[in-house]
Amino acid sequence: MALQELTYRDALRQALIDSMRENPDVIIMGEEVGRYGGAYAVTKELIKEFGAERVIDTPISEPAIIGAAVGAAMAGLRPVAELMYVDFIGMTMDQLGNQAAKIRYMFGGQIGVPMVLRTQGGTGRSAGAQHSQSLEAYVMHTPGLRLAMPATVSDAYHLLRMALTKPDPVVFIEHKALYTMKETVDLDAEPLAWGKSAVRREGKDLVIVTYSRQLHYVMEAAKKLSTDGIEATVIDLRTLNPLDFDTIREHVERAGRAMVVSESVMTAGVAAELSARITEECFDYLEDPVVRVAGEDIPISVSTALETGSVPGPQLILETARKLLGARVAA
Amino acid sequence: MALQELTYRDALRQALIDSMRENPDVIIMGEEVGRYGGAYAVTKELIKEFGAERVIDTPISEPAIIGAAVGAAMAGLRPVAELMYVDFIGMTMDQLGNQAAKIRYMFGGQIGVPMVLRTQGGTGRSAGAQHSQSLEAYVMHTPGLRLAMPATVSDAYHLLRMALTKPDPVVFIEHKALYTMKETVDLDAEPLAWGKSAVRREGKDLVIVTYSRQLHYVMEAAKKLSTDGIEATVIDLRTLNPLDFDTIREHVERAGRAMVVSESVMTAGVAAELSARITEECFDYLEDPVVRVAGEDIPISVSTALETGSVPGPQLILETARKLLGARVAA
Amino acid sequence: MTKPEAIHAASARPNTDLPQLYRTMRRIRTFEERVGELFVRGQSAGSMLHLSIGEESAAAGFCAHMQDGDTFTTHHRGHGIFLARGADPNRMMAEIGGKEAGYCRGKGGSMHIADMGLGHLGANAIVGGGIPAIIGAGLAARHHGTGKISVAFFGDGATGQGILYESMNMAALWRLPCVFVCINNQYGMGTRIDQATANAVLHERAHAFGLAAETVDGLDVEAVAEAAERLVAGAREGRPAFLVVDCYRFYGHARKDKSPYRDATEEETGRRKDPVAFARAALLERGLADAAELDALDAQIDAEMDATIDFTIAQTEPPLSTMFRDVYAPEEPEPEPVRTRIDRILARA
Amino acid sequence: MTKPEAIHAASARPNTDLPQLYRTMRRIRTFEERVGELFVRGQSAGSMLHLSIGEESAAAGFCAHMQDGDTFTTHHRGHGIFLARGADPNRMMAEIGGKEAGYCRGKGGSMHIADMGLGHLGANAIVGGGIPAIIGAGLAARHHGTGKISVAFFGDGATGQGILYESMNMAALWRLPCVFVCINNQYGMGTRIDQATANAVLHERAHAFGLAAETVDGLDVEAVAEAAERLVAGAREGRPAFLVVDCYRFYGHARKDKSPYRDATEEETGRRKDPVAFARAALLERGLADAAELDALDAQIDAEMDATIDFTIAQTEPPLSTMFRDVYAPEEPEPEPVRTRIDRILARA
Ligand SMILES: Cc1ncc(C[n+]2csc(CCOP(=O)(O)OP(=O)(O)O)c2C)c(N)n1
Ligand SMILES: Cc1ncc(C[n+]2csc(CCOP(=O)(O)OP(=O)(O)O)c2C)c(N)n1
Ligand SMILES: [Mg+2]
Ligand SMILES: [Mg+2]
Repeated sequence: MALQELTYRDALRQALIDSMRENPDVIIMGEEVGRYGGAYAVTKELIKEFGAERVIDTPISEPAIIGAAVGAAMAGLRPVAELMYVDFIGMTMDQLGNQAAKIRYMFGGQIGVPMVLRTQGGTGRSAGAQHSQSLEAYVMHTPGLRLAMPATVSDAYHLLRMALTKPDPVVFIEHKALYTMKETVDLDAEPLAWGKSAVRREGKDLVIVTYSRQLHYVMEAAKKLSTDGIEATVIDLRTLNPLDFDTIREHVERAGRAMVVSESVMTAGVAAELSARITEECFDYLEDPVVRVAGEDIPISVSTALETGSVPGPQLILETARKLLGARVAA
Repeated sequence: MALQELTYRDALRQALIDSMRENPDVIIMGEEVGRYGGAYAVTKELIKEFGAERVIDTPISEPAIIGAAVGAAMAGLRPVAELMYVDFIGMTMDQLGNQAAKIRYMFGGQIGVPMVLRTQGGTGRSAGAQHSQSLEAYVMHTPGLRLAMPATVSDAYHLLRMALTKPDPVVFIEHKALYTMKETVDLDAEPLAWGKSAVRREGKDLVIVTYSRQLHYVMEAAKKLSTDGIEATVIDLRTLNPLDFDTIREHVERAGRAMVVSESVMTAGVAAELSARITEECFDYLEDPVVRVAGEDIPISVSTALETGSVPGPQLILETARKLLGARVAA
Repeated sequence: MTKPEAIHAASARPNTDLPQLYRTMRRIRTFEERVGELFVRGQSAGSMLHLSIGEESAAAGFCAHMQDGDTFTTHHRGHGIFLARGADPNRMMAEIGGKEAGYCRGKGGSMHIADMGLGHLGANAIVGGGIPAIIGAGLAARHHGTGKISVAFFGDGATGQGILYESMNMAALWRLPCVFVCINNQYGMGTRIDQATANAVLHERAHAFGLAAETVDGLDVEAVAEAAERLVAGAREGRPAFLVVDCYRFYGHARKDKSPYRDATEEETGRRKDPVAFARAALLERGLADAAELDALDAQIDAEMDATIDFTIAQTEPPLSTMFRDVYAPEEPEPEPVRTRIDRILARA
Repeated sequence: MTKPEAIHAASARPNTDLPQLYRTMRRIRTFEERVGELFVRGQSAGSMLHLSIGEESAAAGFCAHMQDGDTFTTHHRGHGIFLARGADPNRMMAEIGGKEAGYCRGKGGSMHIADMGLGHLGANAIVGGGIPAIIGAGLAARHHGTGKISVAFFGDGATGQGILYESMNMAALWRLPCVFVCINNQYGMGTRIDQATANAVLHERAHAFGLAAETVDGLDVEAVAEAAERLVAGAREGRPAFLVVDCYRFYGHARKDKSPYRDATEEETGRRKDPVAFARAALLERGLADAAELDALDAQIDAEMDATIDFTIAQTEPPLSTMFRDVYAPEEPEPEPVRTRIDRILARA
């Protein structure tokens, strides 16, 4: 179809609309998803088309929202449970980690839990320690949960559409700083498959693996590196479970150097997994240790300067890449 | 004082008794901690000495138990909140991760939350997917939380004693398979400092970093390796936060090879952090990639064979070490 | 405690089938005794076995008014409920033994048993963990216009869990076809209900959230069935309900617990609240069966349940090859075993 | 809505100090208006600013019966409560501006404000997140025999959170010196209370758990104060309580919300439930103050609160060097910054 300019928010919204039109079993439930249209307006006016029986405003009861979605999924619906902030995932980790993630296995494969938990995370709004986190590592560490984190408008649409066809629970984490980002997209063009990472840029010197908002910082840094004569390959994971390690391996073996960039707290976070895995699988090809650029091991402040300083930004990524290459050049 | 034979359970119990005698502000709260004496009998008969006001039986309300401990700690008590199984941590992650862990920081350093969350985890009792997990990575990934996981009887005592003097929240995870383990100990001997790892064995060929129950499997494997002529250094972390990386670095630089062994699920788990960090810090000394031996990326079955197969055991550790050294010997 | 006159009055009850209720309860009682035996013989998967002896009326009475297509979740003490909903005792016992022939192929065990065919959305080892699922199942039933209900069975201890109140609030708000059945056996492990709450009249809470709510004496299975009939009928029409069945946990919390925290007199009194014996007496009293008939029935049940042990012992554990199966859907790749990964890595290195 | 006669009847009230209550409420009102202004001027840290305009009686009335040493937690809409407990408006505004001079050195902001000196155990950005802390604080008060109480303030929306019920159950069971104050401003974001629950008589739930529980009309600050006096006195003696203060959220949920989900008529009616205007009218009516006196007081408050903006704007943001401070206790090493670590690693490599 035609190219169109869309925001990340609109793409998500369109994905919900198209999925709901296609499949009458898709329902949305969460706080303020209906009349209010979603705290970040992703479900704006959906209640008009689909009604309050399919776009369900809930009380402020995160554990039961996720638990209800589990039951709905087992009983034949395709629920999208919205968690207003990923920061609230803590109160749902029992329903998510002990129920949704394990039901298929515990019950010997009798049934799956095809639900989507849609939420958003990350810094960018001076929202403080309890509304700015990147908690995807909790999810990645929980077997049984799929994890998608779109960085682009096109992926916002396609990954959500695909998530709504998957047989297993998908945690779908948007980034609050991306909602207004625009892109010209053709939603009918064949998307990259679910579980495949996207090579957003190719270069021989260095591989940078990232996802979600950090992709944009990485691309910005990569452009500047290019003017220094350093060419980076940039891999956008798109889904962290499944993890497309083949693409990473292929490129790291070629470049011999890798960096991983993640907004989640460094210790025992996503970057740790990627770094460990790259090292295990590509050790003989690595000229330098895999470098992690990740969130600081601290809570996030409401103060803008401290908030910004708590997570990677283009400058830190750029400097780290320069040092990584410079270190060897100098040595 | 005198040497005595103690179980891990008795050492923990003694630590609670000694701390409670010393500090009248220490209280214990949790399900079945009083009259019942604790699901794993660690608080057996404590209610007799300290009364129901200090050994508080709670309703089955994990979120509020942890939340109450947070408030108690802020208001001048030194609560030990018992979570019967670490598997229930999911429902408490908001109180633990958004409150306990962040209060000092969010409030600009005005106050800390000197509480101890005592719990137990791990496989070994055919307890199934919701009672057998090793969820320490969630804690390790949360800035603000200290994390102690004793492997020995002596550490069970001393780490718990020390945890009860720390200014910040400590998650203290015991291993259910260790409670009946015996050791001859002198509780009055000067203990290793909090935050220091213990070198349980020294050897030139390989460093194995581990903690909790896996220490015993690693020691068993190391003994067998020794008969093969392979000498391993074994590091028992004792606390995962703080993490004593200096000891690891020193030994890995010397040996040039490292393995990490953890019962927690491999992906984005504790082993990932250790592997990433060792690689970052010791890259030029490493002859091989750091190898992770960790929990499978699956839920745990009630069937004994599957349960045992889901986590590392002495045989897997032994074989992996042999392969790690053999690979290079052969190459 | 219900007095003899109650039995008499009950003889006029039109809608309950006492012989059938007795049979269901007796099967549960015997099945649970066999579970205990399986443990003693070292053939159970672990010791986390929670017997519902003393609570048979809740299962039999309530389930008598459930229909095919109704869904339900249970707690860790849910064997009886599942049996009352039609479970095959062999497959149940095999699951409790951690055998591949079990309902969940030996992966779930006693606390994680389920069967989609019978609408059993799962037992749960998390106290309260299965409760919110009925909200979703209730939404699904309404969405698909099935006319079916969804029922959560749980213990008095689960009233400590906030998720119960969140779920009740949703059920009332959305007028869902849901029923919450709280089996109050007076204890959560070693904690007596009055040691866990200041107001042990539990149904008042449900009432405050807007649910139809009542408490029934679990000694009398017909009373349970009558309450169930009433509440289930309302639930099918969008009036969610909460039912407390008062009973007594005859034995320890799990197989190894000898209940040192309660005294002999209390236990003796408590065990007099025996719904199986009460129903048997009522059958005889009302002439609905004679002793010989009941003895024959009992013997038949004993034989049926004895066989579950032999069946289970003869079964095999799930093979290691199934370990990585069913983490994700069958069409998805299985997670890579640690050993395979290590071999691959070291081969490469 | 309370009728004029109520004002009259109230003139006999012995234990409330209406001029003082008015002053407190007026200070809150004006402070909140200045918070709005700070935002408009682009000087607030973010837009998550929740004004308590319309709810001043809950803060002023309840806090009038709290004492030094009592502790409390608040929700995201807690400015007024903190002011009523004696907060310095300059340090509050500076915190809302994310400045180092703020109560939490600019790290917390509007939703994470606290002051141990005043017993403020913290505002919370997690709905319901601060509630269970009062259980612990209540235990501590009893343990230390201080005779102090601990109070949780939260919105009607928090009645959706299970942790509230868990906490109430504990308070009742342990007879703790705790009070739960639910400020029912009729909305949780865009959801009206009757869209969030089937039974909006919220105090019935607390009653079912065994707490003293009542609802008071927040139009009348003296009524709030009287209820507070009664319940606080009981709480000090181990009878925990739950108080609903009925009021109306005058403006949007947060600064950017224009409340499109409610109609003009409703808002107009709602805003007539104005406790500040009501108290002012009562003061005049009862001759407790004349218009000139009140105008002077108002002007003084306006000046005081105007100054908080200038104060805040003049302050600096916390320096980057404080970023790693206070993750752990001061005697512990700070976490290593990512940049430092990278430099160290690459220097080594
Ligand atoms: C969330 C959670 N907390 C604690 C436990 C440990 N536990 C298992 S059963 C039980 C008692 C439950 O009592 P009740 O709900 O009355 O059920 P009953 O055992 O009496 O049938 C407890 C505390 C658990 N499994 N899950
Ligand atoms: C656990 C949690 N869920 C959702 C939110 C988002 N949220 C913030 S305030 C709010 C409404 C709260 O309503 P209420 O408790 O009545 O307080 P009010 O805003 O009316 O003062 C919501 C849903 C949150 N901050 N925390
Ligand atoms: Mg019970
Ligand atoms: Mg409100």
